[in-house]
Amino acid sequence: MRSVPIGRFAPLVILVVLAVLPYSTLQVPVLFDGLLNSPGTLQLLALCLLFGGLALSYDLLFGFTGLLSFGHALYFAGGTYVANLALTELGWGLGAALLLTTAVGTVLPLLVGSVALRVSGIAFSMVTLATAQVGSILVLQDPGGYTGGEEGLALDRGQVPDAFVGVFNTVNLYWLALVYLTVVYVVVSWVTRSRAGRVWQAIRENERRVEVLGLRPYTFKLLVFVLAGLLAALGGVVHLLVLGGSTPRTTTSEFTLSLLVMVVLGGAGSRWGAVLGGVLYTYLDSRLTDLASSPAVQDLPEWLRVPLSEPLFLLGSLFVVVVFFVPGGIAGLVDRLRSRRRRGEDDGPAPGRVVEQLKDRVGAGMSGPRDGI
Amino acid sequence: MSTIVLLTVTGLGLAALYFLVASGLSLIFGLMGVLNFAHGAFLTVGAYGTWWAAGHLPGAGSTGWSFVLAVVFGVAVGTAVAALVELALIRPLYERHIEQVLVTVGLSLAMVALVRAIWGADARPFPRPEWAQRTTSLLGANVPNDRFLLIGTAVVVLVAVLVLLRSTRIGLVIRAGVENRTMVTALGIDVRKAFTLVFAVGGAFAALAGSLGGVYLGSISPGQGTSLLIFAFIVVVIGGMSSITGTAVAAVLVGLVQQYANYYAASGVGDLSVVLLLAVVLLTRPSGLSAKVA
Amino acid sequence: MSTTEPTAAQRPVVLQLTDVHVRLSGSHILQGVDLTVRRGGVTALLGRNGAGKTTTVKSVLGLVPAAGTIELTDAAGRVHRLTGRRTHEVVRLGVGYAPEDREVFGGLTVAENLALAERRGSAHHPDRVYELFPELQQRSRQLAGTLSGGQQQMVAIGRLLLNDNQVLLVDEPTKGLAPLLVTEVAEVLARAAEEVTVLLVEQNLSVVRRMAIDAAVVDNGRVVWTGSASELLADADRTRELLGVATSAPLDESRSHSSSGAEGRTREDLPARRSRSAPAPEVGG
Amino acid sequence: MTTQTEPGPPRPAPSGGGGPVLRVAGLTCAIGGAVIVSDVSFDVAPGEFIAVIGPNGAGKTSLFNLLSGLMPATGGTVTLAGHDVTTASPATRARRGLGRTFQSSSVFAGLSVAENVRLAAQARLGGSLRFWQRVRPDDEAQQVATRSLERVGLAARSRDLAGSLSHGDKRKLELAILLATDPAVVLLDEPMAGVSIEDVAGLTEVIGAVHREEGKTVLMVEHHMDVLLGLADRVAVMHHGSLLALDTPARVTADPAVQEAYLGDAL
Repeated sequence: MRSVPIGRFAPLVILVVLAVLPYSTLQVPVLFDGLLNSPGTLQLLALCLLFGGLALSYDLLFGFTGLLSFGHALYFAGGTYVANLALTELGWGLGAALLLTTAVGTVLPLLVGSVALRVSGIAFSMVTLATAQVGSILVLQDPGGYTGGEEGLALDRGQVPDAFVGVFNTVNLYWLALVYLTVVYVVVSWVTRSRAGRVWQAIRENERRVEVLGLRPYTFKLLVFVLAGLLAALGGVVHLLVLGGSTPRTTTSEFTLSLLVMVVLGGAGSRWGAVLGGVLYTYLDSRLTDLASSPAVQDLPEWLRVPLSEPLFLLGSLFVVVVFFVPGGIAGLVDRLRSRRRRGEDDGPAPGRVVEQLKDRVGAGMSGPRDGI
Repeated sequence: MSTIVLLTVTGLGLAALYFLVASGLSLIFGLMGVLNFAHGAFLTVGAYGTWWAAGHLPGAGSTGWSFVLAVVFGVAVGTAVAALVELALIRPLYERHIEQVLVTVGLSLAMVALVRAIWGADARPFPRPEWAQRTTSLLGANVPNDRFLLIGTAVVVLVAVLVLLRSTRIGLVIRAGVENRTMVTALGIDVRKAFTLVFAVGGAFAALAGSLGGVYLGSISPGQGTSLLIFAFIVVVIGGMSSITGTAVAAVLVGLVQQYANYYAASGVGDLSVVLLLAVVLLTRPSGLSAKVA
Repeated sequence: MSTTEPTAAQRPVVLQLTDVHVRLSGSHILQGVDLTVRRGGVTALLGRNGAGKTTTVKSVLGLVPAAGTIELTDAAGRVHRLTGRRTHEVVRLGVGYAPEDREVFGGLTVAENLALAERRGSAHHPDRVYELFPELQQRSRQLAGTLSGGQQQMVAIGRLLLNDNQVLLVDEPTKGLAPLLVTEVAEVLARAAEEVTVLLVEQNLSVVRRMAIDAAVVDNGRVVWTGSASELLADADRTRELLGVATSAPLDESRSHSSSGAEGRTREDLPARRSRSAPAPEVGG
Repeated sequence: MTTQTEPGPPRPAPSGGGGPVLRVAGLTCAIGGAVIVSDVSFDVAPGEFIAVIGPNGAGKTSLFNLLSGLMPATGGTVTLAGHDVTTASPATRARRGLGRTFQSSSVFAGLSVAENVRLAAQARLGGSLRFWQRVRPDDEAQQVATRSLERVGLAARSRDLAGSLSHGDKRKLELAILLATDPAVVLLDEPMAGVSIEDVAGLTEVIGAVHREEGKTVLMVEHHMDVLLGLADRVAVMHHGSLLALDTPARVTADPAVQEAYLGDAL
């Protein structure tokens, strides 16, 4: 309880610091190339914040409810492509495009979820993976030339408010990403502490027990699936504006897997852990790419240079190391360091537990408990 | 008629590819409870191993027996990598399934990235033996020979796996382990040896699929394994998760549906209909087509 | 039953549990179990449901994480520490296990179930099992999952007899079996016990009475009573106190001494509307 | 104290007159050729307390699983308060007033004790889908939860994680969860298993009080004969998946067939 005053205000303090950050002209030598408020740095930071929010939306599914979806990319990609098509092809305004994206971002996960959630465990994961693959195929097939195939789809900037166009306005995109992250954080905080949030946690712990209490887990899982999908779709719109286009990379299963990596890295079931995981992953992904092309690496002997030139190799390896040695991710580590044994009611689940909990969902149905639960 | 023959044989060839990948996946899942995301990487390793051997390994090449040698090399590398992964990374996490799955996710990202770092992201032309490039006339259709190569290999592998499972002691251990691992250890059997074996065998099949997939597609790229893996996953789920015969049936079903739909509807519709097939099977028979091993 | 059983103190120890603790998902299930199993005959492990009998057996096999010391003394007098060993290693040292619910492999044939259990250099041939259970020989090619509960139990016990074991851990072998089969299983166990020590978890006290030399009673994760089985079962009060079941004394008499206070009140406070003339019980076939 | 369980005169019929609250007819469950529960039929009057006894593996827990919908019946019907619920989901049966506890305690280990019970209260009171409404420490569900916890004597531990409770306390928590769902028919599966002797009296007290004061219908599987016979109006004896007998405690315990099945033939 003693850490509550700090704990309660920490997000607010961080928000304020992040909000005023673009006014700083600091030079952070190793971490960032240019000044802190240079367009390049701000765009990287905007992406970090955006993926922090996206990772949190995934954690709502995975960490808080125990749903291992492999198709979260579908809703994010759906967001960028639908908004892009509305703006570029239909020539709609941003507001109308946002409305359409919201509608699609609700209906699409509702449709997929209502089918996928009829099965559980690995089968659920596979159905989500397969449906997301449909999205990926659709985008790459480029039906009617609408999606741009492998090239991606550039955004018609004429339909976007001027404030979000041009290098000088990168700061506005940064703030937009910050707003997105804040919205996701507030929504996730709110709903996980809501009446339904209690049920989600209970479903993660023991789904059949929830059923015996007279609640239909299906409805609750569908609710959280749609909510997480919608948050991801909105993130897609922000991604579209920050990048100035849609890229097919966001549709791939690899993209969903990287979301899983982010969440586990930061700590599944922890709000700030997931955000931190998303931020860190995105930052490393970008900086390691820069590092690979830097002279320092280019001069290295080949056996060192080659692996270092692929950020995903380093991130993948880092992830394996984290799974092995830091169960519960960063949040789990901090939790252990604080060694708080009892957790207040407003805290999320212990990050390490989530992964432990999901064991049964992935297991091969071994000789389990025999009396029904 | 000739179109139907060609489509059918091509669909069966694709099914053979899916089966090679999926059989290992389903054995690993059935016995160890691990959904192996690194399986696509094993495939990529096998494909690049074969490709490298054909160009660099003395005695190996792209024709006749020298191509066979190249494939043997690629499969050996794939097997070794799979066995190593099991021993070094999966075994220490014994019975911690979700962490094992996460490790394979990390590996799938890292290994594909490593291949990309070494040989680049672009597709490379794959050595194709001359025989595979020719066609054979079958019921009026000119069927490319590589289809027969794929189907023949898959049938041999299917028979070999069934023989292994049904008439060897290790097969007995695997079948029993799929039912109840704990009880197998309680009979004094170190079930982890079977784990390593199954992982290595699965890796070998995936690598073989990589080599033959290279012949079939004519080129290889680092991401090939991952996209094949997703269809292999679908095959495994439709086939009932841990059944070899179920997997074989599901592979044929998926391969044919995909080919026919792609031809008669439009390119890409085949992939969609496979997903639809998965949804239909899961909704009508939640445990897949078959729930028995072997 | 053998009439010249050596007294407990004379028989050498085969299995020794000292201060064994098991914690599972937050629950402290075994809270310092001390248990000695002596060579020869049957030692019965008794106790109420949920007292920790099955967990005790599983802790020996390493199927649950256990703290404390568990030692096996083989026939040559060598002492093996079992704690910390993996299950298959424990079994190879000569600990046979027939789990509660039998757990035969339903998708394997009877012959395959037995073949699986045969360890390298195993002492006996499946024929020995078939001699004991001729019923199994006829069904050797049948899937074990299609056998009756009693036949499955024969497979579960039969597979223990294929190897030379120091001690057999048998968990509720008569659970859910028809009376005739209970007798049959008990006979087989008795025959096995002539050759190898058996630690038997059993609820059926008549089986215990017929076979067990020693008995230990577990309650709340501790061994609360050890001694001679016949002594325990001869003392109805103690049996009821320790096991929560009435034995030879008629139930409705014995209850009047010890029933909890709730009983008396229950009857007196019964609301008048409550009825005994509920529909007549239909006894299912 | 006197013995109260002699075969007494039949008590008057329930004035409610609404027929049985639970009717089981020909209930059968066979899995892969093995018959687990075989043609079980009985009626339970409102407010009745039925003890279910039988040797291990006789099908008592399976019967409860069939009643609560966790296992599918392969034959027969289950009627709950006049509604056929044979094919209904566990959730539907729970909403129709059927509650149960589990043999192996299955509380939500990662949630606090209070949250466990709150969830149950919330399930009954409705509005669980309100993801926009934050949980308040003073709402009705919370009050019900607090009362239930006080009732079983766990109020002091309400902020602890349920997983950290002792076995006996988990059992009490199960009861509290059950109380909070306020079911008309209560299935208790060995509520005393693994509970220390001191706790048995307390739990018996709570169960007795629930039955008496709230007029709940109770079916309880239990091995503690003392507990059972003190509480039960009728005793059902299961054996090999069948209902061997269902009668007053005194008659059942005097039945030689029951003695043989349950207590062992040699005793």
